[in-house]
Amino acid sequence: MSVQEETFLTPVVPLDFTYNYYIGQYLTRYFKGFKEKKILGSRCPGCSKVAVPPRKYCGVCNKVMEEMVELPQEGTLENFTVGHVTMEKGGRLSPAEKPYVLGLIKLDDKASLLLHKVEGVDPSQVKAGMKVKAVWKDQVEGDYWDLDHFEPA
Amino acid sequence: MRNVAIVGIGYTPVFVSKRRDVCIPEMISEAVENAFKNSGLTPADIDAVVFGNMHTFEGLNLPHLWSADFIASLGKPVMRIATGGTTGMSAFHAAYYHIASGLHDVVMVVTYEKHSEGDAQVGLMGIITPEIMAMLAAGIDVTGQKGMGAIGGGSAGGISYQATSYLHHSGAGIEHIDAIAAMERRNASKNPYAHLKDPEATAEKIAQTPLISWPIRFGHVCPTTDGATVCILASEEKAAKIADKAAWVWAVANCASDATTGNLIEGIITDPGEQMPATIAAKKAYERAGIQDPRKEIDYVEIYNGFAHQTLMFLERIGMCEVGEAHKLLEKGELEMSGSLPVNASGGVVSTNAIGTSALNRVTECALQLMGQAGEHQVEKEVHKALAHGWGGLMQYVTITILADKPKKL
Amino acid sequence: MDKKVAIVGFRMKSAPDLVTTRERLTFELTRGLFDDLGIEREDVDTTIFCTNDFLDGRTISNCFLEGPAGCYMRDESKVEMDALNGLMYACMRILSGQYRTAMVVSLALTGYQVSPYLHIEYQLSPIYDRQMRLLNELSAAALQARSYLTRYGYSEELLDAVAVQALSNAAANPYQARRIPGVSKEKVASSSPYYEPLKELHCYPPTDGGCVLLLASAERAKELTDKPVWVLGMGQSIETFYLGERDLFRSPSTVKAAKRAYELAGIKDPKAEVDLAEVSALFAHQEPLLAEALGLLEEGAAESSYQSGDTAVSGKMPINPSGGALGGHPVSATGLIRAAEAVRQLRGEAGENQVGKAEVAVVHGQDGPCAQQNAVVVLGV
Amino acid sequence: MEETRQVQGTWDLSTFKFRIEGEGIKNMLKEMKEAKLLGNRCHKCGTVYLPANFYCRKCHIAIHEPAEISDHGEVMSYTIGYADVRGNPLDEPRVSLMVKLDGSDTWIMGAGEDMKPEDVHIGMRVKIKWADQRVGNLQDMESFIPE
Repeated sequence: MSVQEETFLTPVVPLDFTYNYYIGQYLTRYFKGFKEKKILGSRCPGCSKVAVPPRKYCGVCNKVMEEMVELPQEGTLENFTVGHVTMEKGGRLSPAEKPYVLGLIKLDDKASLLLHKVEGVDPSQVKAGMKVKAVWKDQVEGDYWDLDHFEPA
Repeated sequence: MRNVAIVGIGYTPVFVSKRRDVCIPEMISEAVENAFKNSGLTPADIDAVVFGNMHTFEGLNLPHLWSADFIASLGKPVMRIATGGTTGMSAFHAAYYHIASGLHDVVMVVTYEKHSEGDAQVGLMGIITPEIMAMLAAGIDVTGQKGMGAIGGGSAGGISYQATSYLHHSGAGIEHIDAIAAMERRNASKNPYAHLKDPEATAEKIAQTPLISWPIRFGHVCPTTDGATVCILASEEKAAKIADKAAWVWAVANCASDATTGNLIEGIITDPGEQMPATIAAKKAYERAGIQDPRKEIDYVEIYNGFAHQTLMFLERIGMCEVGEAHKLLEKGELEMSGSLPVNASGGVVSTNAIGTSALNRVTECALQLMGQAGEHQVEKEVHKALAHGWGGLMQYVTITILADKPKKL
Repeated sequence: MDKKVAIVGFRMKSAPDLVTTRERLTFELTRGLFDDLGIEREDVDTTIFCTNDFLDGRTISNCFLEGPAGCYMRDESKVEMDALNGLMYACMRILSGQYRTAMVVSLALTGYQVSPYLHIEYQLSPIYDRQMRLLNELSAAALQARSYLTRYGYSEELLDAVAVQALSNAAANPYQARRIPGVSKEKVASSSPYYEPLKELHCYPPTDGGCVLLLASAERAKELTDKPVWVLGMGQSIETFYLGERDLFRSPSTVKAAKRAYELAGIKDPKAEVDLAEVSALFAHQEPLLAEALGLLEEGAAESSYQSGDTAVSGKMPINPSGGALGGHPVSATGLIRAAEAVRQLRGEAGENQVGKAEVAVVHGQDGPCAQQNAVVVLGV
Repeated sequence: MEETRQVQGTWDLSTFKFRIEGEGIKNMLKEMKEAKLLGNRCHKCGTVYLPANFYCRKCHIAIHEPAEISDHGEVMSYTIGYADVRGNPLDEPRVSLMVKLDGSDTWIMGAGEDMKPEDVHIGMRVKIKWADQRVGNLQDMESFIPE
């Protein structure tokens, strides 16, 4: 069934569908914490694990994580990757202007790891186990990027 | 073959146009919590989960992954089913086969839609957008201003052609569509999980809503709803242990027509009024359930009716009455909760449409009627056998489920 | 499952860019399958589609494929996941006694038409990950790769070794999309860096392709083929969505899925009883990681297993003799292609890539970021 | 519970490169310059497709036999539009027809002209009104008019 390219129609679809997501009760609490430069998590009444950012359910215990706890601003870099590419929306890859570090950060032994940018360190010098601390924007507004990045403590 | 029963049902506390207070998994978890309350089961009792919704409506790919922690599914098999409007019932059928195959004993079906976060119109258009764009390039005018552009001539789209065809072949009039829409809105007012409710609805009131595209009026069209439904199924042995009351699956069946195969012009819709898949699927379901005369043997029907005329049309297509008879039954009051062939006591899809749940709600509503748990919208007659109908795909796919108040003799 | 359901035939096709449409590919594969078996569309009792709406750029993306798949006015459904789950659903339908034959149809045109990474992008949380834009399929996989290497003290060369083995196998397999002749460690190691430690040739390539496969009850299988391949067991499981709560170096959901599949298949010691594995490893590190979770490799011994050739076509536990997903990943169809590749092995039809003894094979399929959800099927003759 | 904020996402179909079947429609458009309709016929069951299809959905075989189709046909269904696609009312009602052309087993849709909404009915005979200047595009078929 091999056929020529000309056989096909190749329509351009100039449509980008828009979605508007409600962030729900728990992420709302997280951002309220940001307004006071606090990192909040929700604690499971079953296994006492703390989810950061907070969410309603602990899937392991099937329990509602009603209790909010404040986490320290300093933690350990548990795992990291150095990005040499960036992925645009829609999954297009392009080379990064310069290498950058993404890290999974442990703020507390009971807390889930938080994925964030790690700056202020040469990517080739990054090591797992490094101590890192939160760096906030000067003006916090209760928004995603108030917690701007982590840097070596 | 094993017998399978419905042993638990959970809805979100409300079905409304916008749940601004919760994110998607938070909303779904409410229905899961209610299903556990309703059934007395715990997450540990669940062997497997089947999950369904229309994912382009919310722009989420395989949303069961994000929801996994909220639906008591960790460590369990989770299967995602998606067949369009029928998704809820297709998911139910998958859960049925999980158990009928002998591989699992207790399976939970989770369905939802949060229409307020997306756009159902564009989501639906997403089915055929590339074809429409190709047609534009070929000179079609999709606004229907002139030439070969009349894709339904308005926002009701191909549905209008279906309704016209139905009226022509049945001898019914637009007043009957008004009347069935009014009946369902009245029924919805007695169902706490319905969205559009109007205890005072009349055919005359519906007839005052503007025409979109003859014979479809605004009053004939389903709303877009936020909500989630969960249904727990169990094998016969397990059901005996965990449920005082259960609704038993006697048959499941489906049939697909063809949306298009490169036939761009005709491909926009298929078989507008004929809906042969409904007839074929129903026939198969009757055979599997051992039903000789559905009109005598089936006491209650839930029809998937995104548009009001479909209640009447599909009753005829699935052989619950003769062609041309449905509107006469409606006139005589037989389709009401007090009638001899009560239909959509829940208010139907035309009153509540969180799409992923819509076809499952047809099943759960039949189950509530069979178990006598439908509360204010419980029908007057005794219900021993009930039929749930689902419709979707690109207007070309039908699912049927037959339930009874007793297990089937195997 | 005691030889109740058999795979009786398959067709598959992959390439970096197939000049075709979804409809044409579906028709070509299903017509070919029917011709192989001497059957017509009426002989297929039910069809399960596995396509993805986001990759297809359509809502309800299978509803244009019913005609080309031969199920016009017939029975069908759709599992919107990796198609190994579709195979499991097809088995359930046959095991219920309702159907004698069931076809699974899966395809994706992700090479030319759309980026395959879109698949994972739309799986991420729209209220957090998609707003932050730190996580994507490749950065997630890189974190998993690092976690795995660190945990067991493996060097990054393990990734090169896995990739070279997979890509060499793929080069000899006419069904694969990425066939690099004479692929070497140097070539892999010098490919473009994506997210450390992953480089281009450690990752699957964007691929167009599809697979169809027909299952039949034991009775019907005997009429359709002399070489039935039996579905002996299957299992599936999911773990938490949140990467920050997962031990990325292991795959507990694969362990659970495999346990269930082995129980059903009556396999007590997979290392001794399984002859080969076809694993949907989308990135080099996932192949040993998943093979460990499947109980086929000793935990922590991956580096020596790959160096000693144990996992090669001629080794004692061949992993992905087909070349696996590093040779081609038409998203959704990949797990089903793994099953079809296992069938080729079990029938002794795998040509250059044929392993010595092939009586029991393990097939794996995955969904979700860092293989959040895993399906395992055991096949045998 | 309290209302929560919204964040956006999109599904960008504009980034997709779609390939869809086009042989049948391309051939049909070419012939339309001559005011002719070209489809194809299944050599096994005789089903006629317009535009031509590359396979027969009933027989599940590849098909190639061309079939010329009449520009006269019968109304299978119709609708009268009162609102545009966004739901805004139209200045005057608009007739849209679904027509099965003689000799074809599929149907096409188009605007109905020279007919009052109240006169339109299923089974009504119509024909295509061709444009005077035809360019090989769907606008060559201007509308359906009574036979």
